[in-house]
Amino acid sequence: MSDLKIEGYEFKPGFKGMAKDTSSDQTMFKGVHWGKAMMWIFLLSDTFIFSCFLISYMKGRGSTIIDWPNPSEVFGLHVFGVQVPLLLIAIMTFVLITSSGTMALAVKYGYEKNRKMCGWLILATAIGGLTFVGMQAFEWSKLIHEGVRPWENPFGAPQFGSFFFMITGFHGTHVSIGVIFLFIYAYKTFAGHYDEGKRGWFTTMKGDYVEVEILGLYWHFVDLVWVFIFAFFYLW
Amino acid sequence: MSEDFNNNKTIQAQSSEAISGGGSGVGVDADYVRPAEVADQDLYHGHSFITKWIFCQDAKVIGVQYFLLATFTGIIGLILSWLMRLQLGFPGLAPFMTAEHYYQFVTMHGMIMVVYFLTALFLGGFGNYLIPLMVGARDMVFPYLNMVSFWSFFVAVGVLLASFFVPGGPTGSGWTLYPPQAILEGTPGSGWGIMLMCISLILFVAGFTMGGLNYLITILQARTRGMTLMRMPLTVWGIFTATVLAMLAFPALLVGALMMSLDNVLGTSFFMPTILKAGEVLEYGGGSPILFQHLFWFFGHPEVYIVALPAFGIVSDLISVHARKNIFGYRMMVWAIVGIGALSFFVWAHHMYVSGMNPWFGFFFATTTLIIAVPTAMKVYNWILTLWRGNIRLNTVMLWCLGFIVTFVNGGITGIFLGNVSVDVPLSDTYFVIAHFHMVMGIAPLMVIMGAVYHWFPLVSGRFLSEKLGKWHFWLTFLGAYSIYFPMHYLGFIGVPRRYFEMYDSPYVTSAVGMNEFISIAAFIVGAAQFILIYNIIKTLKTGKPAGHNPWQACSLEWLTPTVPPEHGNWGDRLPTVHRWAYDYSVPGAKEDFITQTTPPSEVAGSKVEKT
Amino acid sequence: MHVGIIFFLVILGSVLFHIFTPWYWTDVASNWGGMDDTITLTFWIGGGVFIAVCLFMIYCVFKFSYKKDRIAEYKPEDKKLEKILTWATTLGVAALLAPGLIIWNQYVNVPKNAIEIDVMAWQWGWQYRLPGEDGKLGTTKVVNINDDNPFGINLDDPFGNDDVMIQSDVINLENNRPVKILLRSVDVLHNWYVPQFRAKMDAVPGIVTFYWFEPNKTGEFEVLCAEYCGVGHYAMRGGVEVQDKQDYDNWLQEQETFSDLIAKQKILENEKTKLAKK
Amino acid sequence: MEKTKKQEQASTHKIGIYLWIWGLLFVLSFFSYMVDWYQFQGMLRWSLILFFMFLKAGLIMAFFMHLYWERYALVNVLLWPMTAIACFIFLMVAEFEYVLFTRLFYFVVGG
Repeated sequence: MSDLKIEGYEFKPGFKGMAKDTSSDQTMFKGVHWGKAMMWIFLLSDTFIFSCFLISYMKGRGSTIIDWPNPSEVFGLHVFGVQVPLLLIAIMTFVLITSSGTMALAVKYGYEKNRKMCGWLILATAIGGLTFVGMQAFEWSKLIHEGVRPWENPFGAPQFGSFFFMITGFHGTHVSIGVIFLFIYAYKTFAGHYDEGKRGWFTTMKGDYVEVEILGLYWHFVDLVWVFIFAFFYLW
Repeated sequence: MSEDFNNNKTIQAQSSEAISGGGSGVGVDADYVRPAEVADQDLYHGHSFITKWIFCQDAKVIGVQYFLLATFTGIIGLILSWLMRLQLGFPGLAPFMTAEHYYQFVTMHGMIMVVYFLTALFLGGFGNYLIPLMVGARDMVFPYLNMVSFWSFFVAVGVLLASFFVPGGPTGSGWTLYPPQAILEGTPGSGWGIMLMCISLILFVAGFTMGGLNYLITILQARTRGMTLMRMPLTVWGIFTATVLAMLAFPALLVGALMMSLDNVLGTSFFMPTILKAGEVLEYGGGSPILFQHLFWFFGHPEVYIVALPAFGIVSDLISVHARKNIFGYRMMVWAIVGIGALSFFVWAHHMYVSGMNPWFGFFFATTTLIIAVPTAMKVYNWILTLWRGNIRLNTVMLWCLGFIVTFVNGGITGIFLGNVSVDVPLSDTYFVIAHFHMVMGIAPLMVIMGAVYHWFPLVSGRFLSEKLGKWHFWLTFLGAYSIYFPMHYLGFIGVPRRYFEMYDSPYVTSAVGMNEFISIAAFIVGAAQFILIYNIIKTLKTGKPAGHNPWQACSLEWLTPTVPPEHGNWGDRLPTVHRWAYDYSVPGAKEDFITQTTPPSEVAGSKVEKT
Repeated sequence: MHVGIIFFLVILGSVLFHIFTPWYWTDVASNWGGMDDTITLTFWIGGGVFIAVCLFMIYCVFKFSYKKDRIAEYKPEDKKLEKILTWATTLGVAALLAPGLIIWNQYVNVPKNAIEIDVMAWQWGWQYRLPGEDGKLGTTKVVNINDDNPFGINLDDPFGNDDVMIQSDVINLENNRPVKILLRSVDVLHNWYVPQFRAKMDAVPGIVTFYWFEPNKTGEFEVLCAEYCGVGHYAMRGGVEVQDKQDYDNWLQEQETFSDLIAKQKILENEKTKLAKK
Repeated sequence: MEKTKKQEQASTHKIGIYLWIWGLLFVLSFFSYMVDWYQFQGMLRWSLILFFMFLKAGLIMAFFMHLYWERYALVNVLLWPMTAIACFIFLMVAEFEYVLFTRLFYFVVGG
C-alpha cells in the first residue's frame, strides 16, 4: 500500500483526486509500486480470460437441448451413508478462503516488517493452496471414475464434462503456480531478502515486502475466480 | 555482480535549476518541475555479445529484434501473397498451386500479416524502441520480462513456420480459423496445421502479455519529470491504447484457440455440433460454431485497432514534424484514440452480420459501428488541418503520410459500407471486403510503417536513408497498391466471392479476368518494390549520410538523447525534465521553428506559447 | 509540385474509373433493390467526402509546400471548427445508418405468406426441401440422414411426410412470391448466395438460419457458396430457376414427396427380399 | 480529509478488519452453500447466488486486495473495462436463447 506523501504533490480524494492523479506527471497511480501496478493490469487481463471461459460455458449450457446434469447431485458425497450435496466443494471453498485470509494477514505483517509472522503465514497459505489442489485432484479422479470425460458425460450433456475439466483445470493451474510462488516467497521471506533489499533472480529491482502484496493480489484473485466458478458452475 | 548494475543518481528537483533571470513576468516558479517520485531505475548492463545483442534486456535492442523478426515473417507473408495472386491472375500457370496450397497460403498470409507482422511490428518493434525514449524513461520497467516477451514471440514464429513442414502442411482454414471446418478433413492442415497454429497463437499471446505489461506500466508509472499524459506524443498514445486493447482482447483469442485445440485433440464439443462426414456421424454434438466466431471477433475487432491506433499516432507525429506545425486539435486526437479504443469492444459482431447469429444484433452493432466513424473522421480532419497553413517538407516521410491519408480515407469510407448492416449483406464475403480491409489495415498502416522507418532510421543508425531510393519506393508502392485495391472493390460489386481458388466458370465473372491479371501484375511490382527498402537500408548502413543530432528538428524527447543513437539507459546520468507538449513548432516569437520538450519556459520567454 | 499533380491524377483516375467501369453489379432480381439504393447513397456521401478530403490535401501540398522563409501558423486548437465538423459528420453518419436499419428491419421480418424452403448444405453441394400441402416442414436431425432419408427428417413428425424433396442442386422458385430460405448444414459453414438476389446468410451446422427475398425476374441464376467451407469451396455451386406460377406448379407436381420415397423404398425392399427368397 | 486519513492508516490496518472480513467470507460462503442445501429454485435461487457472489467478490477485492484504500485512478482503470464483459454477457444471453429456440423449433418441436 502506498505511502502517500510525495514531495511537491498534494493529494485529493475521490474523483477530483483521480483527475489530478491522471493529469499529473511521472505516475498515474500515485505511490503504487511498478510491480504492483503490473500485477493489477495482468489480473485485469486474466479476468478477461476467465470471463471468456465462463461466458462460453454460459452459452454452451444455455443452448444445449440435452439436459444439463444437476451439479448438486454430481458433486455430492456419500458420508456415513448420507448423500450430502456439494460437500467437497464446500470444503474446498472453505480451504481457499482460509488461505486467502492467511495471505491477507501475511501482507499486513509484511508491511509491519514482521519477518517471522509474514513467513509463517505465507507458508500456511501455500499449504492451504496445496490442500485445495489435492482435493481438486480427488474430485477429478472421482468424476473420471464415474465416467465423466471431456468428450462425454453419462449424466447428460457432454459439454458438462468439457467445461468442467477445462475451467477447473485452468483455475487449478493458476492455484498450482500460486503455490509454487508461495513456497519461493516463503523462503525469501525467511531468508530475509525483503529486509536487506536483495535483488531477485530475474530482476534488477531490490527486494521489498511489497512483493508479498503483489503475490497476495494474485492469490486473492485466484480466490475471487473461485467465487465465480462456485456460483456459476456448482450452484447454477 | 554488483558492477553489472549502474547506480544512477536520483535527481531531486531544485526549483531554481536553470533559470534565466530575464523575461517579463516569467518568474522563478515557471520552470519548476516536481521532484522525482521514485528512485532512478537500475539497469543490468550486458558484457558479452550474447547478453548485449541476443538475450538483451535493452528495450531498444529488443525493439530492433522484434522489427527484424516481424519483417522476416512479413516477407514470407508477401511471398505467399505473390503465389496467391499468381493463381488468381494466371490460373494454371504454376502447376504446384493446387486448391489445398492456395487455401493454406491464404490462411498463412492473413495470419502472418495481421498478427505476426503488423501487431508485432507496431507494438513490439516501435513500442519497445520508442516508448522509453518518448516518455523519458531509462528503459522498460521490467527489462527481463521484456526479453522473455521477444523470445516467446520468436518461438511462436518458429512454431508457426514449422507448420509448413508437418504432415498435411499448415492450416488452410482461412485466417479466421472458423470451426468446424478448421478441424475437419476437407480443409488442408486440419490435423497438425491447426494444432500448431493454435499453439503458436497461445505462445504469441503469452509473450505479448509480458511485453504489453511493460509498455503499459512504463507509460503509466515511469514517465520522466514534467511528462504528463497530455504532453505525450500521439505515437505513445496510439501504442498505449492499442496495448490496452491487446491486453483485453487477446484473452478471447487465447480462450478460442485453447477450446479449439481441445476440440481437435480431446474430442470435446465446444464448437462442434453433430456432424455428418462422408456418410458417418462424427462423435461430436451440441456445440456452437458461432460461439467461436463471437470469441474470435471479440478479439478480432480490437485487433484491427491494435494495428490501426499505433499507425494513427505515429502518422500524427510524422505529419506534425514535417509540416512544421503543431498537430491540430491534440486533445481531440487523444480523445478520439481513447474513444475508438473503448468503442472497439462493442462492435465485434459487425463481422458476423450474415453469420446466422441472433438477427436482432444487427441493429445494435450497426449503430455502434457507425458511431466509431465519428472519432475516426475527426482524426482525418485533424491530419489535413495540420497540413493547412503548415510549411510542408515534401520529403519521403511526408509522402508516406500523404499516401496514408489517401488510402486510409478510402478504406475508412468503404468501412462505412460494411458496417452498415443491410449494405453489408450483398457485399460481405466478396472481394469488396478484401479490398476494404487491405486498404484500411494493410496498406494504410504499411504506409505509416514505411514513413516511420524513414523518419526514425537516423535515430536508430545515425544515418539518413537515401531520399532518391525512398521516393522510388514510395511511388511504386503507393500507386501499385492503390491500383491493386481500388479496382478490387468493383469485383465485389459484381458479387465475386472471396476465397475462391478459381472462378472463371461463372458467366458474369468472366469479365473480371482482365482485371485479375492486372491486379496480379501490380501485386508483383508492389511486392518487389519493398526490396528497395532493404537495399536502401543495407546501403545506408555503409555509406549513408550521417544524420547528427535531431536531424528533423523535432520537439519530442526521443531525439534529445545525449548520444545518437541512444545508449543503454538512454539519458546519460540525468533524466530529462519536460516542460511542454511535443508539438511546439513554429511558435511565434521563438528563435527557431521548434521548441523542444525539454526547453524550460524561461528560455523562450518572448514567444507566444499557448500551451505548455 | 509533381507530388500534388500525381495525387490529383490518382483521385481523378478513381472518379473516371467509377464512371467508365464495365465492372458493376448485376441487375437486381429480387425485392432488395433498397440495398442497392443504400449502397448508392453511401457511395455518393462517402465518395464525396473522400474526394473533398483528398482535394483539400492536394491543395495544401500545392499551397504550403516548404519555403525557407515561411513560418507555419501556430494554432493548437479551434474548438468551433472542431464542433462543426463533429456535428456534420454525426449527421452524415446518421443519414447513412437510418436507411440501413430500416432495410435490415425488413430483412429480419419475414412476410407471413412466404413459402419456406429448407436448403441443406454439405461439403460440397446443396439440396432442397419444400413443405407439402400442410405448408409446414418436418423437423430434422443430422443423425437421421441416410440413403433412405436424405434430409434426416424425423420419422415421428407428421409434418414431414408430405415434404417435397428436391435432390438436385437446382431449385425452382415462383416469381413474385416471397420465399423464406431456411439454411442448415450437416458439416461446416456454408452460405447460399445468389448475387442477383443480393441477400445471403450462413448455413451453420447445429442451428437453422434464415433469410427471405422475393424474386421478381424469371430466369436462371447461379448459386455460389459465400462462406469458406474447405478445399471444394470454389466449386460448390447450385442453381435457381425463377418461373411464372404456371410453370412452377407444373414443376412442383413432378417432384417426389417424402412419403413417395418411403413407399418406393418399401417396394424396393420387398422385391429384394423376394429375390433373396428365390 | 477523511480519505487521506484512511490512506495514512493504509499500511498498518488493524488486524481486526481482516479478521472481520475473513469471518464474513465464511458466513457468506455458508449462506450460498445453504442456497443449494435448501434447494431454492427459480428467481430466488438466482438472486441469492448472485447476491452472495458479488458480496464475496466485493469484499475480497475491497479489503483483501486493498482496492478500498487505493486511489480512484487505479480503481476506475480496473473497473471500467468490465463494461465490455457485461456487454459480452448480455449479448451472449440473447444469443443462447436464440440458438436454443432454433434448435428446439427446427430439430425437436417443429410446426
